[in-house]
Amino acid sequence: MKRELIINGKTYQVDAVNMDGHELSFVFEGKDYVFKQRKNKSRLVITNDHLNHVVRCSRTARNVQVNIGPLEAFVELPGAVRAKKSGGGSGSLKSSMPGNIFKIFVTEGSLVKKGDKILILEAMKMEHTMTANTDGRLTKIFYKEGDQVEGDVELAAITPEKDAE
Amino acid sequence: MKRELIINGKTYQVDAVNMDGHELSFVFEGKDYVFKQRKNKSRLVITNDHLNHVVRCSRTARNVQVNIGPLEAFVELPGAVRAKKSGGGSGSLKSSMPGNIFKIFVTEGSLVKKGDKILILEAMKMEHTMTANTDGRLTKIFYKEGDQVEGDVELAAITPEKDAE
Amino acid sequence: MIRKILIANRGEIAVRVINTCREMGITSVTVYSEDDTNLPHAFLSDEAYCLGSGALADTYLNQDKILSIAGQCGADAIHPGYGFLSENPLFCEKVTTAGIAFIGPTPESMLLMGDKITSKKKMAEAAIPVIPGYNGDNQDNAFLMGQAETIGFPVLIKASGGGGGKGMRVVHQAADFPDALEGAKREAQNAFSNDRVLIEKYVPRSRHIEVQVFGDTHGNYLHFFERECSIQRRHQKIIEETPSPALTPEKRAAITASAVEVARIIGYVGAGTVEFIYDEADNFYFLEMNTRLQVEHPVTEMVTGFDLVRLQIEVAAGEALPVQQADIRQTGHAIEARIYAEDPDNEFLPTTGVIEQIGMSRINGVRLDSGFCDSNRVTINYDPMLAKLIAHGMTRTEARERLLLGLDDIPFQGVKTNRDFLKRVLSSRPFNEGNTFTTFIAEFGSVLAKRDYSNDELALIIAGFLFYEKDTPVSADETTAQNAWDIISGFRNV
Amino acid sequence: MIRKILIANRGEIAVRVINTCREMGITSVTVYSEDDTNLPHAFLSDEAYCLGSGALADTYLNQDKILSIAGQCGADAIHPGYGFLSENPLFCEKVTTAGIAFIGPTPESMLLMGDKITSKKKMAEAAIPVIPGYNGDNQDNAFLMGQAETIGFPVLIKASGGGGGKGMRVVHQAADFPDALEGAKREAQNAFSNDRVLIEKYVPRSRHIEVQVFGDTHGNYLHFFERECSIQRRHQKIIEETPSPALTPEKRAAITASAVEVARIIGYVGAGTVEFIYDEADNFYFLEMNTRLQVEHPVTEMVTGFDLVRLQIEVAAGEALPVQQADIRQTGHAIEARIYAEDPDNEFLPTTGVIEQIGMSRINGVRLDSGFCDSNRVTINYDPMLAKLIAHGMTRTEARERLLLGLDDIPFQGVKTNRDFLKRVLSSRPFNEGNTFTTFIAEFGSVLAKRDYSNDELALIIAGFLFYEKDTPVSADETTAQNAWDIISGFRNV
Repeated sequence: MKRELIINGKTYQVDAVNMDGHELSFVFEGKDYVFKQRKNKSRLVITNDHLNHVVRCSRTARNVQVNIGPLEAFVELPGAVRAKKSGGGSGSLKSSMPGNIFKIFVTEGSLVKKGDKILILEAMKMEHTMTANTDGRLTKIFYKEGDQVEGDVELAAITPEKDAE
Repeated sequence: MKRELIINGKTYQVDAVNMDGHELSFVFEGKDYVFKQRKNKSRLVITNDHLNHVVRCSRTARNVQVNIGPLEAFVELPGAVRAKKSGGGSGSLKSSMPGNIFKIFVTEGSLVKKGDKILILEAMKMEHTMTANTDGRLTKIFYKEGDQVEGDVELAAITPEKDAE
Repeated sequence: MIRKILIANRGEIAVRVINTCREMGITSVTVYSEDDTNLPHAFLSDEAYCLGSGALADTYLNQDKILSIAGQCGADAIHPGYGFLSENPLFCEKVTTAGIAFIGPTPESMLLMGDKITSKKKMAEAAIPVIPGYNGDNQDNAFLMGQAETIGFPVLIKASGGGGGKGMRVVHQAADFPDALEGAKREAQNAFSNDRVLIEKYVPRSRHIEVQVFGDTHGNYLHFFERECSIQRRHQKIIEETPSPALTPEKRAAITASAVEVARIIGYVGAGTVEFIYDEADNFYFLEMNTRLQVEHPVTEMVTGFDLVRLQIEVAAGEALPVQQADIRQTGHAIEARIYAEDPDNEFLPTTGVIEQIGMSRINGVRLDSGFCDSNRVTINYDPMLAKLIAHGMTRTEARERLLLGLDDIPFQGVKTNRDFLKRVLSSRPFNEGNTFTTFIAEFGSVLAKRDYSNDELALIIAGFLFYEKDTPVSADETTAQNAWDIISGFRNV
Repeated sequence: MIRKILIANRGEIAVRVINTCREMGITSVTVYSEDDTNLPHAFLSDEAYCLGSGALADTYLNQDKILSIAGQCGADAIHPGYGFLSENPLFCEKVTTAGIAFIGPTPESMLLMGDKITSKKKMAEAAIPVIPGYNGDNQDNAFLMGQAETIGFPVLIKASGGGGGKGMRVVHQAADFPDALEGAKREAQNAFSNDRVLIEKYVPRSRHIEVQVFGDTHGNYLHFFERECSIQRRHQKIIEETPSPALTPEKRAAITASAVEVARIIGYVGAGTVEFIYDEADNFYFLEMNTRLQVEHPVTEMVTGFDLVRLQIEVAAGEALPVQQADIRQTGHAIEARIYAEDPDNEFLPTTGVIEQIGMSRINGVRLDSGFCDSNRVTINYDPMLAKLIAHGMTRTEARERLLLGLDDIPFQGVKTNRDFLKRVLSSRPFNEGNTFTTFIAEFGSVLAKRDYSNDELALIIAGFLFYEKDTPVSADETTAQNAWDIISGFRNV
């Protein structure tokens, strides 16, 4: 079986994935790997040859966070990947962090230049100014002042225009 | 509702037990008690008035172990109580600990005196000699040398006899 | 004698105070907002009262509500922690007027040190070296611009009323001054309800070195040595240590003597921290005094062996400090790393989520001061600091290595944190060499970049994920992702 | 240079060595019996090998199997922990013959100190005070009885070949001697494959005081001060501390000097412990030397700041001890409590079961060295010690209070332990007053009795149980009890 996994934002191909009871084998970047599982209640230990690796995994909304000793990785969930791909285009303005919309400087329909202040997000008593990432027309603002938003959601749409000057 | 609970080996009556959502009330030794529950996942916090008590409970084969701050109690399970009551009589010899039957000194049918060595139990490289708890006839030995036993199980039966001298 | 303490704070510092109360046999009382019902400070105390929900002004900053709870529960002292009401002289006065001991300095000390103007003036008079700057009443924008030009760029704009990097801006040239001033004032207003700012000379390559001092009501003034807190992002400390790798025994003697002198001049009572700017030529300048316990106090505790919260409580009870200066020694080295819910790869902006698994370290000499436990939610309503991990060792190298391993043991799964970034700082060569200036992160950005994993490391991660997935099917199409989110959100109101 | 260490042990001491390897960047290799597959030492190491199942002789005492694993994995050193093969000179020789470093003393030191006969002779020659006794080859029962009468009752019968209270009997009168001798010999044979015993004068009210010493291959001999281990049940230590409350500075200087002299006389290499009997008249007598790390070594680590396992590894690598005697200081006080799976209300006999919840302490200065983690099974096949909790404080009182609170935090639910008994000892007045003799438990039995709970306390327990029962229906009629037991037993083979 082939698998495609997005780990820390990069896409990797895993080939010949085979799970046989407590044994897993696969091919990655041309090399064969075999791992065994030793599980007791919620604790997961995997071994290759005699090497021990204690694996801790937790699921968040979009990822599975995997920690193995000093290694930390966020493996994206297949569905989340699709959702992201279908998300806003190049002119969309996404929230830099979860927070409150503290102030909006521009109105829908106005022309903006790259670097213009669009709005201020506020979280944990800290402000963050969001600026236009392209020249164009601000076609839509999805929130109003005082709204609370999650991180990485589309706040406004900017349509690049030829005459945007 | 009335409840009878055996806590650390003693029996207690609890009256007017009423569980209403997150609120519990009962009468114990003539005094009214009201407790509220604050539960998050596996953590159980109970409060009376504004006093916090973090409760930890684990079930073992015969008890629920309850720890609340410095308090520790073993609350017997109703079934276990009955089982115990129906167990061997006064002349029965129960294992003092889990272990192996290392040596048996007497044979079935022989007469024994209180204090006579019956057998040696061995656990964790340590010996414990079990002696007769009454004068009488050793009517039954339930195990043989080399057997492994749990703690507090009947090992042998001694029937008190008038002529046991 | 203090028998019952109300802790007017939340998170790790509230838990910290609970622990010492527990050791001293003092009843601890905590307060918590409805959002915080499942946080440890709400249930680890002996007694807890809900402050309801709403803005900070309605909960942790609601002086009347807190005072009324103190009266209701019969507390004989209030510990304010740090932040919140800890440096508020009005609150302090209200507390003492109500016949309750305030575990902290007098309102006079707070007033003096809280406004940076008079404090610097007073220190300069007493021949304590101070940094050049303008600390005046005139808050006119144009006037402040003029002052900046007189001092000479680069300058630092700082909120008079607070700390923690809020309302603070470095300005390198006159053209950037007006915008920076406006932003600083607005942040200051939001954070401290006071938009007053001061301007001072910015020393670009300097160290932040501070001295822990203590005074009592019997005229004793002691220091518990220094802490170096130069590793900062957005003017907020993220790694602190003691001893400072920069100080010679002579400089240590000089800077600690200055700090004790500051405490003595103002008749300081309780725990305080005198902060200095330490430049490349080994000059130090008085910066400010924090009239409360600091976030980074554990490194001092681990190196001196004293419980600073216990000393605070004893001093507030009117006892004399139970120790002489000569009995306070530095043994070994301690380093603290602050775990923030933030994304170092996204300008250190805050993150949120549910903490699924904190983890726990098995390394000796490692201490975790956490305000959260498993399945707690991190929201945008409070400070993004989740916990502090502190490691002690016989040498700086040992402390550093223990801290690095300790950080591996506490992944704080579920919320993006700065943990990996902290590891990169701690394992970098400049940190190892003690080349620690407040510009550290900007200066050594390239050294601090995340490295790519090798193929064998990636294979291990892939294997871990696939085994996990086998027992816990994961996918995030619209429906299940929504469900997962609902489940997580559900914890909030349980 | 040592890069890879095989740890030939199990449980908490194996985990202890893993931790230091981790800090030193050394690869750790562990071995485990099939029964122990889920114990921490089997998975916290970098590399692990299964020893199969069966008797100890087939697993942890199987010298050939362990040596073959060491060869297979390329270990350059073996750490034997304590017990098992740690004091076996033959094993030590096999290891060094195979070109692998043995982390411990030379076989000659082991031989000398392992048999109590020659060791006492040698010490007496060197003017080290020794306890009167018979240590000869003649093991004839009647002859030994004669020796006991010559020494004068009470006497102590002890196994020559080992420790841990196995094969040990106190005999108060001649009539009890034959039975006691027979039992001691049989236990000795089972535990150490050697039924040889020695007889010595029993000092009824004495303290057990021992000194941690270290030698290296460069002729340096150091001590790391004393430990007092007087609180014992069945001749096995359960509470240990340092400094000893009994020693004056002069006595401390004398006893540590004697211990260093013992190490010097025999050219000792590595970590060793010289044990003394300390009587009511402040005389001390050499008892024996343990040529390995002790169970109670953490109290020394907490008070001196040194990692003794690190020093062992450095010495085994041929390095000189990195410290001078004057740099080793006692800072504060540390107390250790050993958690045993045993029932203090049933003659301290062992118990078994599945550990459901260990818990974890939030108290500063508290360290848990555990060989078990949640859901591990405790069986009758191994030593009943589950873990050690160690607390450090600036004073003995602070350490004691921290240890008491720490014990509350780790209920080790699921298996009956001696935890509550340890708390009763630590909170008793005689312990508080340092009135600590090896007869402590017998002498103060009435003080150590379990107190009854008040009605309010019982009500709290009842409430806790009823809330738990609501979400987790419990009952133990024949069927469900059997099921519950099956479920628990099932873990064993997972």
